[in-house]
Formats: sequence, structure tokens, C-alpha cells
Amino acid sequence: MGYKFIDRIKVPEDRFELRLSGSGGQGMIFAAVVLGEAIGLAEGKNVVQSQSYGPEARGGASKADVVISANEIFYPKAMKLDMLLAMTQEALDSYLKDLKEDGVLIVDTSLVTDIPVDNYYGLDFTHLAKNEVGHIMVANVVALGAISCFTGIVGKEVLTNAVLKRAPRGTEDKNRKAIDVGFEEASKLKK
Amino acid sequence: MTESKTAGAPESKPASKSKYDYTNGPMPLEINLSWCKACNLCIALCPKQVFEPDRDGKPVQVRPDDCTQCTICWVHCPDFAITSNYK
Amino acid sequence: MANKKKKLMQGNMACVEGAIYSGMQFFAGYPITPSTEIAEGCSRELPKIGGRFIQMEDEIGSIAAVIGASIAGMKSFTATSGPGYSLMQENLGYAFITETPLVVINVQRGGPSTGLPTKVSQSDTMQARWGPHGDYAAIAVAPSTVQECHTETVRAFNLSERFRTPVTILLDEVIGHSRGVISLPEKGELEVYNRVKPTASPEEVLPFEMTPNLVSPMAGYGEGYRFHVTGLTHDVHGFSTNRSDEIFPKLDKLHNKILNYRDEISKLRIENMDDAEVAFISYGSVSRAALQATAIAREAGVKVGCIQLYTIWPFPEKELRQICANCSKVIVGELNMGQIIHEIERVLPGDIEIHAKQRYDGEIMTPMQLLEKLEEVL
Amino acid sequence: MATVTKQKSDVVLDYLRPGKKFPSVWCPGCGNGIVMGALIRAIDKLGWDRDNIAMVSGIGCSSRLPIYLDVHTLHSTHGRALPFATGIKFAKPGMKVIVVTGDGDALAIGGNHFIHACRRNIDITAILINNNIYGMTGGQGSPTTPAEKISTTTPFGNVEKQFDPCQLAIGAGASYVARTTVYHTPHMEKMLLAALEHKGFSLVEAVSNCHTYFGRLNRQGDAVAMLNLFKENSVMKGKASKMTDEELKGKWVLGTLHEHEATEFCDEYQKLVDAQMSKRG
Repeated sequence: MGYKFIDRIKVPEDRFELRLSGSGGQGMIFAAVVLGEAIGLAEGKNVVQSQSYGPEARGGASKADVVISANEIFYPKAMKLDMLLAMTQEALDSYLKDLKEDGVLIVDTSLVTDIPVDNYYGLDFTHLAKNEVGHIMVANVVALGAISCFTGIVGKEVLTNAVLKRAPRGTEDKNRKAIDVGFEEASKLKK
Repeated sequence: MTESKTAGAPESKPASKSKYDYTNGPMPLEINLSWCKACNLCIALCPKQVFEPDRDGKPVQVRPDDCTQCTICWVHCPDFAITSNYK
Repeated sequence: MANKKKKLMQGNMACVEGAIYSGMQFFAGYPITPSTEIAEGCSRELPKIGGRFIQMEDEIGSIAAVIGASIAGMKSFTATSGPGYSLMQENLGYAFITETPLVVINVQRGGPSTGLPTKVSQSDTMQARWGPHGDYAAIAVAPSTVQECHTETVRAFNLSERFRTPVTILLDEVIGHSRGVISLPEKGELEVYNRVKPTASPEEVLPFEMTPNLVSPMAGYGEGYRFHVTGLTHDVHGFSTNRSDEIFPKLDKLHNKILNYRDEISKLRIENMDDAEVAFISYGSVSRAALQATAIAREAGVKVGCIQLYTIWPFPEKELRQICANCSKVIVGELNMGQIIHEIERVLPGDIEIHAKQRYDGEIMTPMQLLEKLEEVL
Repeated sequence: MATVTKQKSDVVLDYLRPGKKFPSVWCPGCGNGIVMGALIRAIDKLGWDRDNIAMVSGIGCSSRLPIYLDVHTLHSTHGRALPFATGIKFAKPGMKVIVVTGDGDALAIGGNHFIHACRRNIDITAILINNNIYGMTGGQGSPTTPAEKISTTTPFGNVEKQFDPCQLAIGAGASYVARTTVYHTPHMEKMLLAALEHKGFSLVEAVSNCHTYFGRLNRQGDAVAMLNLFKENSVMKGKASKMTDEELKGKWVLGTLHEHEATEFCDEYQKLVDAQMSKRG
């Protein structure tokens, strides 16, 4: 019969897909869960958060996806990313191909040096965390602040509350600061 | 309780020196022949040789007078076929 | 906006919440990827509600303890994955023949053997039907979202209690590990079924009596009804038997108490089937890809529909025949080398073309793969 | 009539399950019945409510024991009696849970469960009837078949070493361990009574006779001959402590071999539950 339709299909427009990628230990899954919680609970949207498990979760490339929609989310994983955060060169090399042409690319410039596209946001999350907040561990939270600013998918206040809900007691100030730093630095770059 | 039967009287009647009168009362032990599997434990372990086997190998109280109610027969009976008549 | 009852949680944890909602009070298990979060969740939550969690020495002991606890009177369950599910099969058979209600969650991963511990699969579908040796009828259900992990766990407990039988929940790694927003139902919102207990005096009660619906009332240990439980084929008293006139009724009972009620056990999701010429048939995580593919293809004007199986066993044959009556083709998507497709081949009439889209590399089926298959068969 | 102290010879009959056919399935002279009698008399002495007793067994000759008793009984799968019993005890800690098992059931296929039940110190009494062979399947070698002995799977003599169930239990953490034999029936009753009263995991190894297979294959004679062997080759613990290893070779050391106080699993878990629940208010 030969009924062809693949060339006419469109990626569903009601979905916003983002991926946080880096190496195991950088807190990508934590960041994705916080993002999912902020968007799913406070913003009242449907959210599915997933991650890749496997040997690569221990030291190798690590990725965590968040799919957001106002409608029922059928497919739980990302199909074509609206946003990619790459905290390592390896992560960028692996996942850049999954990003939409007009998707938002955010990279940590302290660890990612070879960026084959022109249209991206580069912030030195690792150094910002170390120098501005005082702890390298919160680089992922600094990145969350930047994501809030670049994408507008989640408000800064909502995000801060979600981080504080999940973060260990006693780290509230550091985390609040981390989001502020990320958001401010991002707003300087935002086009 | 299952009905128990006492084995038939031994060939040689107890002598007149009997401490007990069995003509109207029970033998020292009740033996449930329908549960007995003729394993020979009671016969062999009785320190007073109270029992002898019948044709099927099941115990018959041939020397009831000698029974001291020591309990060895019925604590070793794997089939709960022996109970004591003494209270 | 913010809703108190809403939470972001993993599918595995939603199963724990569903079990607790059902009145489950006992979990015995052994850690195994990708089901371990269920054991961890139970170890955290059960003490708070006066329930009991025990980490056993292996999966064999886990299912044994679950059966013991259920016979003692507690709603009980365990969770595992492929290798552990294999180890449980003998005692699962024991639960079938002794008619012990319990729930086993199998978060499927790639196999055989150790296989792909962190990767998704649906290759235990047949094992959930035929795992233990011997003859019996089995119930298995398959959720596909975090919310469904909750509702299907409640349903699984209800079915196990109602039919006095073990029930398997077939999760897969993607469903177990994905997080989603779940709205936790209030008490009373979902039906919770508790096993029927005997009311007659202990002298009159036969622990495995033949009732009209073939389910015998079940007392817990210590409730005045002293009965015997054995894995030997037994009579209505629970004592082992070798008599034909007692063996036939016992095995017929194990079958018919479930198969007589298959209409009530069946559950399917049907999307866009009214005018569909082609139907996707799938379950678990593949259903999510199939629903997505259906939505995308419909946008492009393709008359395609989607059938999702929530009840895998007993197989919903009558329902599928009805729903597919006007289709000319179906595409069966599975994360295995072909399991449920054989059931579909068995039940659908011969004039319906049956196509398979199978994936068994440990990755989830994508909507694009299904769409490509759809274009190929059109 | 003579006045004799009341002999509870018929107390056993009172505990037998109505409707269950007798005699039992066991061979004539099998020690399983002797253990069953002693166990019932011990339970009767404790005066336990029989609605509060669960007896669990696995597979094998000894595992047929619970079915004859008018208590809650569970005849489970091969080797798994202890985890089944663990489920019952943990779900209903108020119940008295007794496991009846054999050397093959507890130490071969169920070996892992055995050591972990000991380790947990869950309040279960396990009675391990050790006849050194698989009886139900027809006389194959078991983990307690002594070296050089004959079974249908060691036709030229056993080349393996044997387990000592008591030492195994002690090593694994059981808090009461005793050994007795079917010859020493009053002693057995005493050991069972102590084990049942003990809080925590208790093991009683009851050395028993399988004259049908072990006795016949190893020319040890009938039930009577085997019981006499137990009599001749047993040494009470007190006396054994003064004997050399050489003198103790091939002997059964009887008595309470080990006892220590330790926290019990269900109790400890209940404390945890109480703490968590009070935290919730």
C-alpha cells in the first residue's frame, strides 16, 4: 500500500523537555528531582523525571531528564530536548545531538571547552560555586538558578523553596545563595 | 478417644502371688492394637520384660505383676499405642 | 497550584504507597536492582504505621515469610526483579495451591540470568503466567505510570484478597524508576477489599471448602480455627489426597475461581479505536510510547488506535477480539523477543494481520520506532 | 490398688488432630513418633493454649509431624520451614512458633535459612530430628551422614565431612542449643521444655533412628538396636567435659550445649515501631 506519513509528523508541541547532564557525583539527579518537584507541585504541571542508571552513573556520563507538559505525558523520556545542561565535555559530546535546533544549550565553561555550536549560554558554574558561594558541591544548584533565568520554566522563588525542601538541614543559606548567584549571572547573559 | 483393646490373656495365668487382681480391673497398660505397628521397642526396652510378642509381633502383657509403671514403654512408643491404666 | 495530596515520587515508591493504602502491613524482601526502592520504602514507612519489614537472607526466604505472614492474617507483599522472581517460583506455587493471598512486584530487567540489572525489559511476562510448575490460573497486572503504580497495586491487593491467590505486578525498570506527580487518594476514594473470614463455628468450617464462588473463607492463625496448610494436593479439610474425586475439584477450583471472573479482572485502556484501521497493543512502559505514537500519527491523519493492557493474566481475549473487530492490522510492541504476541495470535481472528515491534537491548521503546513500524505495515 | 503418681500417658491423645487417620505414615519404630510424644508432653506441661501455637515444617519424614497435632500447622516447602515460621512469628509475635525439621531439610537445602534464623535470634523453637539420612526419598546421603557411611548416593562410603548442627547453630548465634536422642526420652522432654520456654532462637537436635535406610545400609540393625546404640554412644555434657577428644570420637554429647541471653528479633523491632509511632504522635 505504501502509505507514507513519517515526513509529515511533528514533535508534540505541548511538551517541554530538558536534560541535566554531567558526570556521576555532580548532583544532576538531585537537580532534576528538585526541578520536577518545583514544576510538578508548585507550578501544577505534569512532570516525569527519569535518569539513566548503569555503570556510567558511577563516575561516567550521567543524565537526568525532565519532561513537562500541561497535558498527560505519554512518553516518559525525552524525544527532542528543549534544553540541555552539559556540565562536562563528555556530556555535551553525548547529548548535543538530542537538542532541538532552537533548543537552549547551557554549558559549564570551566569543564567544557570544545563547543561545536555558536548559540549557547556559557557559565563557569564550578568556579561560581566555589568562589561566590564557598562550596564546589553546589555547582548543580547554581546551574538550577541559571536554568530558571534562561528558560523561565520555573520561577526563582518556587525553585528556591523546592531546593530547600530537599537539601540537608544547615545548608539553607548556601543553597539560597547558589540560586541567586546562578540567576544573576544568567540574567547578565540572557538575550 | 479411640477404643483400645487389651491383648488376650497370656497362656500362663498370673500366679496367686499377684499384687493386683486383674479379673475385674484393667491390666497395667492399655494397648491400642490398631495403632501398634509391631516395632518391638516396648518389648525390648521394658526393664522387667513385661511384654512378649504375639503372633503379629505386637506386645502382650505376660508379666503384668512385674510392671513398675516406669513409663519407658509408652514414652518410647512412636505410635501412641500404649497408655497407662494407673492414676 | 500546590495540592497537599500531590507528590513527586518514583513508581517504586508509589507501589509502597498503594500497598499501604490497601492495608498491607508486612513486607519481606531482598535487595535487587531495580526494585530495591520498594524494600527501602517499606523499611522506612512500615514502622510508622505499626507494620513489619524484614530483610530476609534471599528471595526464597522472602516469599516464604510473606506467605507465613499472610496465613497468619496480615496483608503481605514482596518486591523483586528477574533473578529474584525466578528464585521465588517454587514458593509462589505453594501460594497458588494453598490459596494464599499475597502480592509480588516484579520490576523487570533484562535477562536471562543476571542480564541487564539497570536496564528495562518486559521479558518476564510469560513467567508471570507459567513460572511455578503445575496447573493453576494466575493474575498479573501491569501499570505504566507513577499514578498507575498506586492504583494497580491497590487493585492487585484487592484481587489477591478476593480470589485468595498470589498476584504479580509486572513493573519494568522505566516505570519503577521514573518520577512523576502522583495525587494520593484519600481513604475511601479507592475500594479496598479484605479477605472473607469464616463465621461458622470451628467444628463446621472446612478450610478449603467448595463455595459457590470457589473462594473459601480464610481465617488467620490464632483466630480459633485450627487448620492445616500443605503444599501437597489436598482435600477440603486441607489434608493431602491422592483421590481423583478430590484432586479434580481442587485443581478445577484453582482455575475456575479466577477464570469464571475474568470479565471483572480484565482492565484495558482504549484510545482512538473507533475508526482505527491499525492498533498498537502493548503494556507497561511500551504503552507510553504507543500512546505517544498514536497521538503523533493521528495528527498526521493516520487512522491508528492504541490498546493498553492493565490486566495481562488472565489474558483479556474476549475484550481484544471485540475491540479489534474492525481493525485490519495490529502492531504488538514489547520489550522482549515475543511473548504476549503469541497470546494475541491465539485470540485474534486469522484475517487480522499481526505485526511485532520488539526491542530487547535494555532500552525503552521509542514512539519513533513504533511510528516507523506503523509506516512499514500501512 | 497401688498408688502411683499420675502418669500422663494419654495426654498425647488429647492433642491429636480430630479427623486425622492413625497410625502415622512413619515406619514401625521410627523415632519421629517418639519426638512427637515428647514434644506434646512438653507443650502440655507449659499449658499453652493450642490456638496460640503454630507448627511449621518443611519436607521430609520429620516434616510430616505437625499435621497430626491439633494446633495451627503449616507443611511448607523443602528447606523453607524457618522463613515461613519467621513470617508467622513476625506477623503474630504473641504466637508460639515451633519448627520441626530434619537434617536434609534444615542443613542442606535450608542451610542458609537455618543460620540466619539463628543469627536473628527470632523466638522460634526448632526441633531438628537428625537421622543422618534422607528417609522420604529412600536413603540418600545428607549433610550429617558420617564419613565412610553408606547411603544410596554414597554406595562406596561417604567421602564428605558431616555438619554438627549444634555447633553450627551456636556459631550462627542461636541463644539456646541442646542435643538429645530418642532413646533418652525423659531427657528429650526436659530439653524441649527448656527450649520452648527459652526466649529467642532455640534448637534441639534430636538424634533419631532411620533403621529402614541408615540402619539397614550400615548394618546397625533394627529400631531397638539403633536406640541401644544411642544409649551406648551418648555422653552427658558434664561427663563429656572431662573427656578427651579421642574419647569423645563417635559419641553424642547430650544436654544443654549452649545458652546465652540476647535481645530477641520481634521485641527489638517492636521497640523500633513504638519509637517511630510515638514520634508521629
